[in-house]
Amino acid sequence: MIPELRLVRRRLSPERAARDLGRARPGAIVVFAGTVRPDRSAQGRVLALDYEIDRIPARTRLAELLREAHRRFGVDRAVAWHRYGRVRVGDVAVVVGAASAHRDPAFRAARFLIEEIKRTVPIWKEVRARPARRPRRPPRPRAGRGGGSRRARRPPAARRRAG
Amino acid sequence: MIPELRLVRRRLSPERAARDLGRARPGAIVVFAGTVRPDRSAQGRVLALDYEIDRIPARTRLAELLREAHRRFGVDRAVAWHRYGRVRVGDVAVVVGAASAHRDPAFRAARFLIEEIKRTVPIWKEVRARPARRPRRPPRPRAGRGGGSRRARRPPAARRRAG
Amino acid sequence: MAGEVRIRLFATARQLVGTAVLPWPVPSGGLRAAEIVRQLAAAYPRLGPTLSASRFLRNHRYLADLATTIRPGDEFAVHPPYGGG
Amino acid sequence: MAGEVRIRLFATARQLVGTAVLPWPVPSGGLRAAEIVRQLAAAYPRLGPTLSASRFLRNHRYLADLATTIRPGDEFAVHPPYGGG
Repeated sequence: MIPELRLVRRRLSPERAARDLGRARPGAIVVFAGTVRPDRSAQGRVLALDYEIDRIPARTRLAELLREAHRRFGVDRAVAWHRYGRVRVGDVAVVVGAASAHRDPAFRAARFLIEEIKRTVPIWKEVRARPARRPRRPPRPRAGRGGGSRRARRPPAARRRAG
Repeated sequence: MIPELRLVRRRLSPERAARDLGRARPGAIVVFAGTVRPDRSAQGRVLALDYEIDRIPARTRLAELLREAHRRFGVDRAVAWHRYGRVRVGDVAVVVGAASAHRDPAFRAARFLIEEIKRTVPIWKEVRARPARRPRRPPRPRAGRGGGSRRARRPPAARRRAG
Repeated sequence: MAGEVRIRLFATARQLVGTAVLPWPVPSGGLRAAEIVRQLAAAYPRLGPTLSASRFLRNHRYLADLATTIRPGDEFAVHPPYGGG
Repeated sequence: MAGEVRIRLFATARQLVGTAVLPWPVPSGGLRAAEIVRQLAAAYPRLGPTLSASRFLRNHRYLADLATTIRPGDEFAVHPPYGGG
């Protein structure tokens, strides 16, 4: 059994949450994982997000949310885990989940936890991006290569800006 | 990558679904698992559920639901897995899940899939239970043993009925 | 030339009849689904309520109504209300 | 005797000021939170909009309003709108 509440630098595993929530033979398990998307941002292609937390009130608030999930939805078990520090594209930043005899409370508790974490827990993210590329010379089309040439056709990086 | 649609006798792993849905770097992953609860039924304590399916229309309908989940919620990936045959208490009978750029479509698609599976896919369950026990002699209280004696205090099994 | 329809029974329907597959004689031109259901209910009176709540399939496809003709060699499935998950 | 409050700045507040911790002189009797926020906005004019949208904490507890007195040795945290998940 791992803690319901985690604020950690290391990797989070939604698989682990699913396994752990299943231990109580609950009937219904819902797990949500939020991962860092390979988006484009104003600063360029997102490589990672740096998560900052105010640790003491963040823990206090997460504990309140877990108690509230138990109280309001009557779930048997709930988890709320969030990483801080650098989280790279594709990696899991947040995991919430709930286990209950029936599916409706489990779905609702999981949804409640993620919405309230975003809204009320002192966690912030800052984008780490690779600056958008600018052309040094006009792009040279390559014959006979479709999708694969998309990256090649993109203008080369403005490396000076990237520092 | 494992198939979106599975109707199988063997064990299902919500962990595996979570890992698999995460491969596409989606942003949001929701996994639901339904397990067999250790309930009491009219026939006694539930030991297992025997799931019966009508395989061809079940596959057809599940495939329709997956297409519908993609179409309606715009998710990147969805899974709908169900076991058939005997599924023992504590084991997972059904797993659904969805991966999407944002959390709302993933939650809604997962919820849609499990509701529609229950309502529209030709799967039935039959309870396998241990008949309720009847006393042969009055229970003998044991001094000084709390929680641990709960099983011992239960009346002995009606073994003739259980076969 | 007369023939047989293969009736497949599931869940409570299977339990009440005592078998999962029931060969059912039909004339060479077949029978409407409604008539097969009527004959089934007559042969197995306890099956009535289950049949009223069931969906029916011909060769693995749901029937929109019971006017469809079921012909010799066809499979006719009786689906009581579902209970997966 | 005068003293210092430890102002902790997060996210955009930290970025705009350029540091996560800012020692802030206060009189021995302390200052109301509203006054500290006013002084901060005066010292860092670009911080104004962020301060307007922020929540404030004294010793890790949210302030219901800005009438609370912040005393020497206290920690005063500035929380811009959250963005976890």
